Amino acid sequence: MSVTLNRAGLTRDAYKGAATTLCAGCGHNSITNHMIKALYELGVEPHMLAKMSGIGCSSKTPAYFVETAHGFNGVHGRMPALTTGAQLANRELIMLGVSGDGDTASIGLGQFMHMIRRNIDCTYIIEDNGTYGLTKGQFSATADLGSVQKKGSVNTFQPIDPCAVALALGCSFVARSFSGDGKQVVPLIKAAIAHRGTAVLDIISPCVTFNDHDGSTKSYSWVKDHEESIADVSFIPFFEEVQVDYEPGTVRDVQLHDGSHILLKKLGEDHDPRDRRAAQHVIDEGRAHGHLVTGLLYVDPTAEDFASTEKIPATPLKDLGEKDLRLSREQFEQFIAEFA
Amino acid sequence: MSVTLNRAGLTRDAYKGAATTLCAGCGHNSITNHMIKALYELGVEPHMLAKMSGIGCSSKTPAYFVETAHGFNGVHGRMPALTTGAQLANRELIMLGVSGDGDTASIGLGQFMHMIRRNIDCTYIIEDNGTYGLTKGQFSATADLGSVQKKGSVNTFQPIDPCAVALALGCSFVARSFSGDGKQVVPLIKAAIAHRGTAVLDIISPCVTFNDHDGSTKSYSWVKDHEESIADVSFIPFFEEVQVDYEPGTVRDVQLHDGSHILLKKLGEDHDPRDRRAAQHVIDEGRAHGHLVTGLLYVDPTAEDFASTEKIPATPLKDLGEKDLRLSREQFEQFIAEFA
Amino acid sequence: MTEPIVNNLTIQAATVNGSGSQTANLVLTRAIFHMGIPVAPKNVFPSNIEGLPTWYQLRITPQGHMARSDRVDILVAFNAATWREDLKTVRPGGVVIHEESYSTADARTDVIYYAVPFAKLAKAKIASDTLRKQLANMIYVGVVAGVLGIPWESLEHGVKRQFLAKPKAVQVNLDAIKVGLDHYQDNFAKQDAYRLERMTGAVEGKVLVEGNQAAALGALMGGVTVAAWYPITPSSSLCEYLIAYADRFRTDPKTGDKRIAVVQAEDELAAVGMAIGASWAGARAMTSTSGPGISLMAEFAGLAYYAEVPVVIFDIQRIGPSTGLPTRTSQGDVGFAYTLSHGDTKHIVLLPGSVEECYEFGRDAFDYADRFQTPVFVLSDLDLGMNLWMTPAFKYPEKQFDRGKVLSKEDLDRLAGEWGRYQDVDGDGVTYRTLPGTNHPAAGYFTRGSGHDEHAKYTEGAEVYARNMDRLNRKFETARGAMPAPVADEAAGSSIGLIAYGSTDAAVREARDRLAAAGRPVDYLRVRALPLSPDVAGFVQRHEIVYVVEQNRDGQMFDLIRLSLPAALVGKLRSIRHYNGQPIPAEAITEPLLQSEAVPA
Amino acid sequence: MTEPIVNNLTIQAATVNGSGSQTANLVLTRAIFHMGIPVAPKNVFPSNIEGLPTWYQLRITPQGHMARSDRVDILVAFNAATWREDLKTVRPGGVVIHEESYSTADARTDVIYYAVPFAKLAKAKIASDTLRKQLANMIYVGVVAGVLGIPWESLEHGVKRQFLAKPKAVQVNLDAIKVGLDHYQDNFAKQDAYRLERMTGAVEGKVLVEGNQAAALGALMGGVTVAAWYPITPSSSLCEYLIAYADRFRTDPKTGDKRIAVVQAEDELAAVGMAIGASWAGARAMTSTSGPGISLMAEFAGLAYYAEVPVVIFDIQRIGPSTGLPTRTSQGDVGFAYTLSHGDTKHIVLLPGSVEECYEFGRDAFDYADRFQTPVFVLSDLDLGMNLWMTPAFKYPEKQFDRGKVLSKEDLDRLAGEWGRYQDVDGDGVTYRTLPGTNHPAAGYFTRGSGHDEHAKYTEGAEVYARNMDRLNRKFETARGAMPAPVADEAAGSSIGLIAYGSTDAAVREARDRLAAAGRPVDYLRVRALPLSPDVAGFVQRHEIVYVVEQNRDGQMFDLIRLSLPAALVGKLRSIRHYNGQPIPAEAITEPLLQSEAVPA
Ligand SMILES: Cc1ncc(C[n+]2csc(CCOP(=O)(O)OP(=O)(O)O)c2C)c(N)n1
Ligand SMILES: Cc1ncc(C[n+]2csc(CCOP(=O)(O)OP(=O)(O)O)c2C)c(N)n1
Ligand code: SF4
Ligand code: SF4
Ligand SMILES: [Mg+2]
Ligand SMILES: [Mg+2]
Repeated sequence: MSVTLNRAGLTRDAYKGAATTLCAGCGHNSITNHMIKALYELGVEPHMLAKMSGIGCSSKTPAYFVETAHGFNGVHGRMPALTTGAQLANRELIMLGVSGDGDTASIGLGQFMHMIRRNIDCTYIIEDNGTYGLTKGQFSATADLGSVQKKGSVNTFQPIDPCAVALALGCSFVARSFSGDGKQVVPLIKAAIAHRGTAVLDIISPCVTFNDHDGSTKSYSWVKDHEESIADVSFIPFFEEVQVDYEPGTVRDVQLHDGSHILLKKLGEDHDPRDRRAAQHVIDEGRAHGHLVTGLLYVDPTAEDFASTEKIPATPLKDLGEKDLRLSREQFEQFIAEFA
Repeated sequence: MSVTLNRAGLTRDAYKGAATTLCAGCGHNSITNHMIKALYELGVEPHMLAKMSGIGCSSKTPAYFVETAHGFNGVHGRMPALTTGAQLANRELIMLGVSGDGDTASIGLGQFMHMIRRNIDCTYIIEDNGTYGLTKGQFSATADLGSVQKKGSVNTFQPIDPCAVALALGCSFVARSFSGDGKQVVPLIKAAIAHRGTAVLDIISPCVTFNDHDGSTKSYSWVKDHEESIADVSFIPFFEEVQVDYEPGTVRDVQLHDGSHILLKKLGEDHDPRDRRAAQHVIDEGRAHGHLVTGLLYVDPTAEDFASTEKIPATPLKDLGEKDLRLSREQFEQFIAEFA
Repeated sequence: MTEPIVNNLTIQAATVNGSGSQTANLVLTRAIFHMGIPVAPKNVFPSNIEGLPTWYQLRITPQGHMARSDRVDILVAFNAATWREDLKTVRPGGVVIHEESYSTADARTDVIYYAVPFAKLAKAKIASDTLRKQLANMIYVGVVAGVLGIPWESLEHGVKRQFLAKPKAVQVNLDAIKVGLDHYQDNFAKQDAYRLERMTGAVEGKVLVEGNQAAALGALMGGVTVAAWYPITPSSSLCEYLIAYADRFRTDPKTGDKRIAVVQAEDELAAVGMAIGASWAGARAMTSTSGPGISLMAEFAGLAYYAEVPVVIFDIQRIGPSTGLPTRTSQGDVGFAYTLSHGDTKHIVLLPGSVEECYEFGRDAFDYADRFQTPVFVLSDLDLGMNLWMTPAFKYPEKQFDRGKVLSKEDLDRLAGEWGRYQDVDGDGVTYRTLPGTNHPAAGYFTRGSGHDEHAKYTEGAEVYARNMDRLNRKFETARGAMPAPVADEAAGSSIGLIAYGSTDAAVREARDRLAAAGRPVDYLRVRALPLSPDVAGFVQRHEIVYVVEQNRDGQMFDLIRLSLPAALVGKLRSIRHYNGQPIPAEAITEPLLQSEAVPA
Repeated sequence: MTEPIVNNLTIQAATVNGSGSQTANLVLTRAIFHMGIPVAPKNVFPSNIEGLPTWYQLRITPQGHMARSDRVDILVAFNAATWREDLKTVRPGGVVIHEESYSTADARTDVIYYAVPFAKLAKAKIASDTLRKQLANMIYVGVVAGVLGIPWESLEHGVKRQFLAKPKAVQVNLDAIKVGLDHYQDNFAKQDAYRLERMTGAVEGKVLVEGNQAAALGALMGGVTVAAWYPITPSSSLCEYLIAYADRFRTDPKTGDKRIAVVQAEDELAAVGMAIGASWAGARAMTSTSGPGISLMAEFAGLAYYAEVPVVIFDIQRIGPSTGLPTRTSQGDVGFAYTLSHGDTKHIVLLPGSVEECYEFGRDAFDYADRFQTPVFVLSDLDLGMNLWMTPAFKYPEKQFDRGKVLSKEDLDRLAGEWGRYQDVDGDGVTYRTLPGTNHPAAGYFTRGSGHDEHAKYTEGAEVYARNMDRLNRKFETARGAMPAPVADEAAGSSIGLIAYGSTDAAVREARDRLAAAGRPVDYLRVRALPLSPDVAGFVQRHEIVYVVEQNRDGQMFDLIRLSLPAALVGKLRSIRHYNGQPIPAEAITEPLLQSEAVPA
């Protein structure tokens, strides 16, 4: 761990939070570490950071980094509204939202879409495990077709791809990555924070406890049977976090804890992130080949963010006083007179 | 009006409803007439029709056709949930949903998208006027960028295109038309009803009272000034419904009541409605040229509808009795014994 | 010819929604008000944009009664569809001004008819085709002016005031009024008893304002900087006025910057969420809605209560349940708003009883919210919010904002960073908070709707949890003492008392006048907030029987008051309820009271 | 060595969440139950998946007390993090079974320690690396079995029953238990007073069931065909059991067709909406949730009340407000659910007081919903829903479904199509409905949440509106008479009465035993539904002082009962509240009662 001071004159430790209460090996923990690294390297001032989240294992993580910053763990699926309000009250805050796939794509889908439409200046990270971790493994709307949950039922619906819908709405920053790929996640977080407008970052983050990608389609050894048979009551196996490191343009086959696999394809230099249609294209192509395309899919640095569109002044609204906000006595009396 | 009997042995009059209470000239009234024509020509049995809607001027229209059918005017933006439930209770019903752009793309966006994801077997018609008619003309999420509402403020956000969103979710039937184009709307309604799965039909339907497309960008005569100045208090001018009739492949410039224009481009034979990417393409192309592309954008007749995926039996669930639903006494006693 | 009836009559204009009649009605109202005569308009409109029947009732009394009355003295029949029904509502000896073409065959003979060829007149006298239809309404203003004797300068004033923002429209409208006036004078001789005569002393210093205008102005003066809303009748106009006022008073002429953000959210869940997020970050934030929106805000209201985030929520009540009648009034959300959200949740509720209080409470709600770091509901209703009310001109606020217990960087330095977000240092249950952006390492804390200890750390500890819940109760009791006190009038020294709140006040005042006149005076206590003041028990204590009057079916305030009383007093309470969507008339109160022998003669 | 203490002790296993201890605890529970000894387990778990401390309390009493108790006789210390704290909870003379490596330096000397090298044993005796960690828990089952003398066949039964679906797992688990048993026998001599001895007559005919299992079975037997839900603790397991039962009992072996649709909705608004849509179309439909979900269902609940659509809503209560403590119990939604939604809305609420009633009410709720065409809330809670309770085996239903007043094609033919959806032909306020798909031209009508007349036509008419609201009240009164009656036990003939409901029953029963033993017997009335039965007033009438015992801060039932009483009786009521998230123990009732001089000695 580095002891050198960053732009804000702080050590990396200043960006730590409370100890995680998530499962050992949870992808979310990796993301928390990437977050700490990114915020430290950016030199973000903790008191200007607002950590927002909904409800879920993922939404707990803001407690695990930058302890000295303000955080708001709201209600399930409604973080975009809280973030919108806070951003309007104080334009100077760095709004950093952390959500889950259930929080975003199930209960929160409407707010997620409307936040994007308004282009609220915030970073919106989806810790995407295709399941409801905190409520013990029901499918979320991003669960892959045919995936099997611990309890055995098969997901029979098309997954909602947060990146695809974000693009369809003309979101000004859309990226995807994998929790185990620090090399890619850290710079993407930095870019997202630097971006003025809504930056959606969908990070695939395996749930080591409940998300059983290939499920019963493969049958394992005696041991695996027994693990299952006991685990479904209350046992949570201990896992290491999955780490990957691969080159732009290449495809990487990642094996998850349960032996299942996902194929990650990292965008190469050839992809132009200013081209929305191209982004849509690579996602569709990827899906066709069973690849999850990672990297910065699309960015429009020129898009005007909500506070600017709404002509919110530079001085934070929260700092305005009677003088700025009330009619003068004269104005007031004249105005009332109009009602005579 | 025809007096010949249709397949159901009924006259066209049998498909009429209560007298409309909408403004004269409202696009929604045209759609109501198209609906009557389509249902009559299809020979739908009124008692098997379930008319569903949310809240809004558009959502009132189910009262204005097929009076003898059941209808459910629910709460604002939540019609998809009611429709999903009703469809599961009785697979044999023809679910016909009518909604507005506010009802669908603002408050109802989440449910709209999840209904599509599940591919509920229903027809979902959006009477799209880009405004909140019933609450007097605030912008809806489909309002065009830069459009001006009667009260004068300018819409500064990207419109949400229900067709684009539906396509991004892999909706199995996506079409768009214009309320004044009976030649196109009627067959599309028939096709939507015939389709097994969620059929989204976005029908541009001008609000003659509040939706002022070009707004203050053009300035009109003395009369128009005065109309405005009085209308903003309480006067609703009387208009004829706009009618258009144009050929596939051509572009048609339609002038609306306030003198504003929209450009409609009708899909030609060259468009393959089985090709999702092509559909996305024509929408994007259209938008680029300021065209609203109309016609059947995409259809996937093979997609399995929700009730089938969920293995709901052919006999409507509502008709099952104690025999089908309760454990037998023996089963019950054995089962309880397991808890000893 | 009978005794003249002066300045004491009710005009009812029956017209078609969307026909432009509302403009004519307002001109008429303002013209009469300009004569120094008290006016009390009630607009009864449908949940429809055009075509359905609508009624505008203009009540005129020397005393300035503001409640709705069922008696119609002068009917302006402008809607063929309802003409026959409307005719029935006129009192004997009343006046009926109607379109000539409406048949009066075998119609009532106990009323006086003025048959006017409105359509013909419009065709003949109004040039512009596009304007003819709506200006036709102005013609009836002229006829009424003729019948009642409204001076021209008052009509002029009415038109000018109505088209303040559209001077171009003034002349055409005046011309149309003249058409009606001339027609009356050329064709009719006065047959009825009704007259309007200039008054002095009744309306001086008074203005005509809608409750939603007043509330919007209140919020503006209260320093609101973030307002998130979703359109819904009868609440929409509140935020629409706020937008208009902000454009006028909060916009930097040079940069165009706005010292407020008014956001039209995608629904009410988002609207209240945005307001809560903004308050959390230090803005004064609000939302405005009606019943269905209140239901949708339930989850967030509980978060704000438990995480202790200020927020102001206006509920302009309409009659439910469910969608109910969106354009009819009610006081049906009182009980639900008071405990909105699951679990043990309770809220501060302000109950403005006049447009003046819509302004004052709309302004002070932000102080209460900041002081007690909790949601504050302002419960107005359609009658109060969307009708014009005569009111003393509003007063300029003398107090500065009360932002409550907020710790600045300096405070934290002084405390050497020693503080706990939920620590009750003052013993009043109200704790200190910091705002995001406060440049001190100890400023940051984690806000959550889940279990937290005095230092805002997550906990599942049973004792800590119960302790915090008890502290929240303590805070609520502190708030109880700080609410606007009930307004008592016990001058009558009667053994009978009335308790009411909100827009019901108008009917109670009139009822008390009538009862006093009938030799049966009653005392009155007007409740202005929840939690209830101890004064309520005192008032009940001092009376034998106390009637709680309200506009809902289930006697929601009646229940809340019973729960607040010592058991010994509960038996004194009676309930009077009115719930058909029409504003409660005085009769709804006088009749039960006069019947019940309980009232001493 | 002291007097042996037989079949009367409480075991507390302090472990780490996600470590597999729950399996061990359940095996232990079933083994002891197999000995014919009453067991009452309470699982105190965190809102977390792995790593946080969790406690399993297994209460064993000859009388079969089911309430939580604070006294710990035997501690199984399996969590280093909480070891020191856990040690404090053991009563003097109690037993502490702990991992050898935990230091007992300067620890209590008034308890008996059995230090076991669990880790070492697991390493030495369990081959599979992957299984070692979780099977370690089974080792302590063996040790406890040794200390208390649990026979091997009971242990075998416990394991077999626990792994009913996974026979492969049985042997490995038994082997692990054997390891613990052998270690105890080889290394310790019995030093403590605690023993378990086979009993007869106490558990015969009884089974162990969770409330959510019971409710799911009830719904299945009640004929539910559409269930829409959104996951939330502590409600999730209800629908998950329903899914499992449906797979087993509602699936066509040949076609795989399911005679039920269980939909995981995108949120609670959608869940209840789907259920309402399904009920409207004729299915028996339900949803299940907890507090936050109830808040989100408020708008739809009002629609179902006003449009009169049946629907069953299970609320497995957890402690709020807001997110609160998701894994802690409460009765905090009673007041809110009763009047859920804006406007004048009221609902039927069933209050199961046992797992048996979770089954019965879960089943009959569908009859009530259909009969009264309105939402029916079934309010269970985390304690009832997620813990195993000893209960008499459930009875097979003898009644057929009551689908309420539904008109078929034949009925309509008979009526020649003359009917009104909201016409009160029977005078009970309950009207007739038709279902979509009924092949009769008069069957169709328009369902709406806005104003409607007797024939379901849209109206804004004041009288029609009020008339319909009064009829809804009449219907509610009809329902009042049809609800499950309160269960009274006035055998004690005491002047003191207790009123309670739901899971509080367990603590009340125990408290009454203790009070009786102390020569201060009290009577008891258990309320089972809202609206409240007139019997409640009768019970209060017959007693001098009546304590309302409940698990929420604001005394929600206390308030509802006060409102239901004639004024003269209100003064007799007192409130006892417990609200720290832990199930209420008997002491919470006995202490205030024994203190209050009110109780006759
Ligand atoms: C209104 C509401 N409904 C349901 C819940 C229960 N709940 C808590 S977290 C969660 C889902 C979390 O899934 P996700 O957002 O993917 O987060 P993860 O745990 O997978 O990281 C649910 C349904 C809740 N807290 N609030
Ligand atoms: C929960 C809720 N919020 C707000 C409203 C008020 N409201 C009624 S209709 C409507 C919007 C209708 O717009 P749209 O769906 O586009 O229908 P249109 O009238 O334009 O056809 C709104 C906001 C409501 N009825 N319910
Ligand atoms: S349950 Fe899954 S998502 Fe939750 S903490 Fe454990 S691994 Fe992570
Ligand atoms: S307001 Fe607009 S949408 Fe509503 S009926 Fe009138 S024209 Fe149609
Ligand atoms: Mg997830
Ligand atoms: Mg619209």
